[in-house]
Amino acid sequence: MTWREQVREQVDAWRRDGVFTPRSDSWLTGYDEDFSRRLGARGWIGLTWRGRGFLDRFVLTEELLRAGAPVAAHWIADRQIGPAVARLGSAKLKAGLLPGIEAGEVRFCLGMSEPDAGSDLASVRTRARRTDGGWLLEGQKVWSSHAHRATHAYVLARTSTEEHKHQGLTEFVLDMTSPGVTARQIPDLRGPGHFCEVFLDDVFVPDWAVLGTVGDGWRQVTGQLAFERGGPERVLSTYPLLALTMAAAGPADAGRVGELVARLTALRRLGKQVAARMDGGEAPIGPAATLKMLGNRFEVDVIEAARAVPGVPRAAIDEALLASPGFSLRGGTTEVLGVVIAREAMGAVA
Amino acid sequence: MTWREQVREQVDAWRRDGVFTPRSDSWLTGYDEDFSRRLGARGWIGLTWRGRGFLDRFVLTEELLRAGAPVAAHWIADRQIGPAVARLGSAKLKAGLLPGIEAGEVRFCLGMSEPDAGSDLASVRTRARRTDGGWLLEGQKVWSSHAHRATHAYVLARTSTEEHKHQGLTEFVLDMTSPGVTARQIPDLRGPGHFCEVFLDDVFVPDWAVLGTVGDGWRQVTGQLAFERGGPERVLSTYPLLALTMAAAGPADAGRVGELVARLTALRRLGKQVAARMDGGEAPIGPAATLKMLGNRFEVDVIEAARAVPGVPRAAIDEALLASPGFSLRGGTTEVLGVVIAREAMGAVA
Amino acid sequence: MSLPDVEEAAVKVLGAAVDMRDAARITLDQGWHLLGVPESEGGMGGTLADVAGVVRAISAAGLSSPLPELHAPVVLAVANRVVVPWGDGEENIAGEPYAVLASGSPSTGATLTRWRILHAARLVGGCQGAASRTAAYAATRAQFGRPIARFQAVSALVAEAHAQSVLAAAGLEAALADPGNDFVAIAALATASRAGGVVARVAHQVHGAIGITRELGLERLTRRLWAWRDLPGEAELEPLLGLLGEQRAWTLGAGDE
Amino acid sequence: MSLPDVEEAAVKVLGAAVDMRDAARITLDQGWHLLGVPESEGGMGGTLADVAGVVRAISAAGLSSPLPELHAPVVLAVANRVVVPWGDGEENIAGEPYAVLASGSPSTGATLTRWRILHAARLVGGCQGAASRTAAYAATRAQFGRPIARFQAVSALVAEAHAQSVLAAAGLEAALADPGNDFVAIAALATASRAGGVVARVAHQVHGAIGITRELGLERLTRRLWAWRDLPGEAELEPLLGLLGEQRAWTLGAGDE
Repeated sequence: MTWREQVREQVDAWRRDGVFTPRSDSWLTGYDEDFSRRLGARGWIGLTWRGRGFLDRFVLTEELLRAGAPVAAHWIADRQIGPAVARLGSAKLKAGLLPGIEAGEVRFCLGMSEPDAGSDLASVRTRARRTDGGWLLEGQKVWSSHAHRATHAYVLARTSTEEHKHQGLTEFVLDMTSPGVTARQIPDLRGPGHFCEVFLDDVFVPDWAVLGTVGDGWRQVTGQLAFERGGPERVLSTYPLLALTMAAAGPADAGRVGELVARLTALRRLGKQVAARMDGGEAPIGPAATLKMLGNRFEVDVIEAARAVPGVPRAAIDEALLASPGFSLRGGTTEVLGVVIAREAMGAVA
Repeated sequence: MTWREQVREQVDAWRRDGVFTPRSDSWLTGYDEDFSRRLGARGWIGLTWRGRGFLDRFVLTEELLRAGAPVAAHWIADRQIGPAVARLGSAKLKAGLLPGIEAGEVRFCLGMSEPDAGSDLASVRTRARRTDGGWLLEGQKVWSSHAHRATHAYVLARTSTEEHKHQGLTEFVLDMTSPGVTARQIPDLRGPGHFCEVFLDDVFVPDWAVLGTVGDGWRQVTGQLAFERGGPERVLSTYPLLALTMAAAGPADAGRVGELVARLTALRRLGKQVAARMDGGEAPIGPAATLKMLGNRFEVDVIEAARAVPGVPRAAIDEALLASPGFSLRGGTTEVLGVVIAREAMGAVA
Repeated sequence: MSLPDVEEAAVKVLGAAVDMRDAARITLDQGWHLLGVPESEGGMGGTLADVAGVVRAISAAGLSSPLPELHAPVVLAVANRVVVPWGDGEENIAGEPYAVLASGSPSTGATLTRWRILHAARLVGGCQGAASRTAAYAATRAQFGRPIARFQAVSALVAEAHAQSVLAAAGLEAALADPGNDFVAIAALATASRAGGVVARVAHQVHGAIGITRELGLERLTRRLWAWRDLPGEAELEPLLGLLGEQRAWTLGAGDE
Repeated sequence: MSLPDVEEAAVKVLGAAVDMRDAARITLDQGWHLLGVPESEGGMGGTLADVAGVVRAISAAGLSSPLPELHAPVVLAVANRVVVPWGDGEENIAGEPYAVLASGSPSTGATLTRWRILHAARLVGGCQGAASRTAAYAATRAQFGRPIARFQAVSALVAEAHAQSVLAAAGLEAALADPGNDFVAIAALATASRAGGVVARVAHQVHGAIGITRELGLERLTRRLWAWRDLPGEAELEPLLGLLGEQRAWTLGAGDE
């Protein structure tokens, strides 16, 4: 049995047994701590740093997203913080975090964006002041998904204000139960919301919880972007709706649905290429940005197609619609991606 | 009989009698001096300055473009140079030009763009030096349609280099038979091509052939843009292909064609609104830019729809395709229009 | 009351509605549905265009009202179901009620045409509200040290939202100029439905994360646009126009000369 | 000759062809169609991917060659007609010949699949050629005092052309990895056809008026993209994928693991 078949069999069984109900946008809004633990117990979290690599993770995540499985609780840890800790973390940080991530017990939220900063990550104002044996963090983060129930946070903060704004940034990992951390949900168009504000009021972070090198945060975080942008979740957020659309489609819809099938085939191959390059030690920023731009467009086009095919359940369309404004936000807006891709295109011809 | 019915009856008769063969892009590439004289004899050139107004011209041009009639020879004169001469020209210029334009005998080309200048009209380098009783023009123009067979040219030239680049520009009208004028066709993807280069080598233009005020050319030419952008030719370039597509369409194509019909209905109303505002003395730059942006998109979408409907003649599709790169060029690129429209949008809310 | 007064009052009073039931009650209480009904028939006088103006103003403010349905009570065929907008039963993505009938014949004739025009007005108002909020946001929101409208990619989005809103309004104007012509009404509603989808998408794109929050209130407009464009929108209407033939289709667009 | 040598030679020699008949003669003379044919069958050895590489290189240079048709001679159903690409008779918008048969059965089976893959390669090459010319032009052409690539609206277009070209190449890679699977070939060709249309449009948009001129030579790429995408492109192919069902469609995209 291939790896893909193994995954599929297990995921199918879980679905049949009612372990989860398929839904669109499951990687962001399908939050289920038990399900994450189940995956952890199966050994399926942390493949990339446990000797399996990105291609195996690619197959696993494709199948989980296809099924609309609730993978949000461990997603950030598995996708980008785990790999960063494994690569850059101190021995103590690794020992303290990786087993918990792998078990689905350690759940990360991202503290990158700040109020008024938007896509301009370099304008971070959260300060880290030196203190005995570590740092004191002071500031506010926003658009941090599931922060109110995360166990840990990744935080980008300014450790020096003397240089150009791209310098003097440092990456930290902190325990959400530390004194001084407050997380508050932001109600959104779906209700209570996954988005949170996080307030940091002199939160102590020990030296061993600095990720990588002090002051090198900007270079490190932009390197992470390929991990953040280049995964199948940039294409498959609305796959459960596409599956319903395919089931409902008749001959009159064949052209419309067929266009999506053709495009998806190429997009998935592109995702596989990105994973293979990551396995080769590259950080393929250009291809990852291309995948995200085209993938986000695909996710929205699925909704438009579903609307036109009679018999697709309205609730599934609406669920995807309400998620849709978020697709292009996470990990860089379309405008930012356009610049990254154009730069690659011009580099490619220079 | 309404004005529209009168026009339609005459145009139908001409088509039946073989006076012309319908084609896409007829306002730019349907060049037929005899046809222009025919329209002139009917009194149908110069409606806007002859007491009829823009709404009547709107109806006339809609019907001519619907039929794919060859109106290119008099188009520029009727659309923008005639109105400018009527408004700003000296008595002598009016007397010398308007009767000829109205008869379809005076055919204008535009000398605006210059090599390397592209959309940046203000970077004009063609110089006009003062001389006895007039000006000597020296420079090069490009993308001047049908210049090799035009009787007259409109030329934007720099009469002073001392100010900001938006100042010191002046509009001239010149006779193409003047000594020092050379026009050369530029071969394009359709073959010999309507595009020309025009070389001006100390071409004398008398004072009475200055349009408006010396040094006020920038303000005047930007005022012209509403005339240049806001007409039905920004929507209907591929209408003859749409007509063939509607004829070939079966039930499977009804949705695709119906979308075009709905959109066209709104676009034509928007064109009518622009014409009505011009009749009211306005220069509706924002709505004209909106019409052009959406209209150009429509023209291209017609080609895409025609490709998908079996039975549409390939030659008609190819004719429209070869014309299509030009649609968005003439009168301001999509990028320039985007800025104009956004400015209007933000003004509207300020 | 003059018409602008009615529009202003409608927005003000409906803005205080606690829920959709309340919005429906207010609409009836205020008697706005009598606008456009001849005085001889107990109405307030005025034209269909006047009603459409009130509908637009309500929608542009991100509010809901069954005004179109009070004027033109309809039963619709939507995605193979028979639906009564503002009937009791289910709720659309904007929280507005609708009923699904076990069986029943969809409306036809003049009432349906009037509803189509007023529903198009609803969408046009929503487009205008969302487009103008988007333009205002881009003009004031700063990023990388300047208003985001100064970035060409953002200004292209602002232009797109505005253009779609202008186009939808032009389609509505055509329908109002020829209110007995069902095909022009269909064209207007199909165009407004498509415009609604584009404007909602673009508005969120320009607003970024803040646009998703309840607090900002953009979602009051966009959820409505999403709901309205499928009631019934382009997918149901466009095929009706696709086989008219060139002659009839052209005449539609020529309008009321 | 090694493969890069063959690609380079093909571009060089075909670039000197005086017309399409000459291009066909050169292709035959050089024996490139023997690439991908086992040596035991009198061929040059190599894989279908090798042939596709040569086809791509030729197209990327804005040149025509019947290499795919020599490898996989086909009769196609195109818009209700039966057509032989590179047969004698009519000419497409790029000046390439094709024959229309009075009757005849379109090809099926392995030959058709191979042709689809190689024709997709033709489109991918054209996309890459046009996209990279577009990027190069935007990087060097100045307007309003700086390279036009610095305008976000232009850089978005450059990104779009590049992205479409990358996507089409990914589709082709999937087909080449599983060359016996007709559905992957269909998906690759449909995707490449759509990409070709977008790239041609965007390339012209970025180049402006100069892009239309013969002299610049962009039209050698774009006219070919327009011709190739309808031979037969997405309109004919996509419906074949639309009713596969979720299971089969998903397996297509999983590829060759």
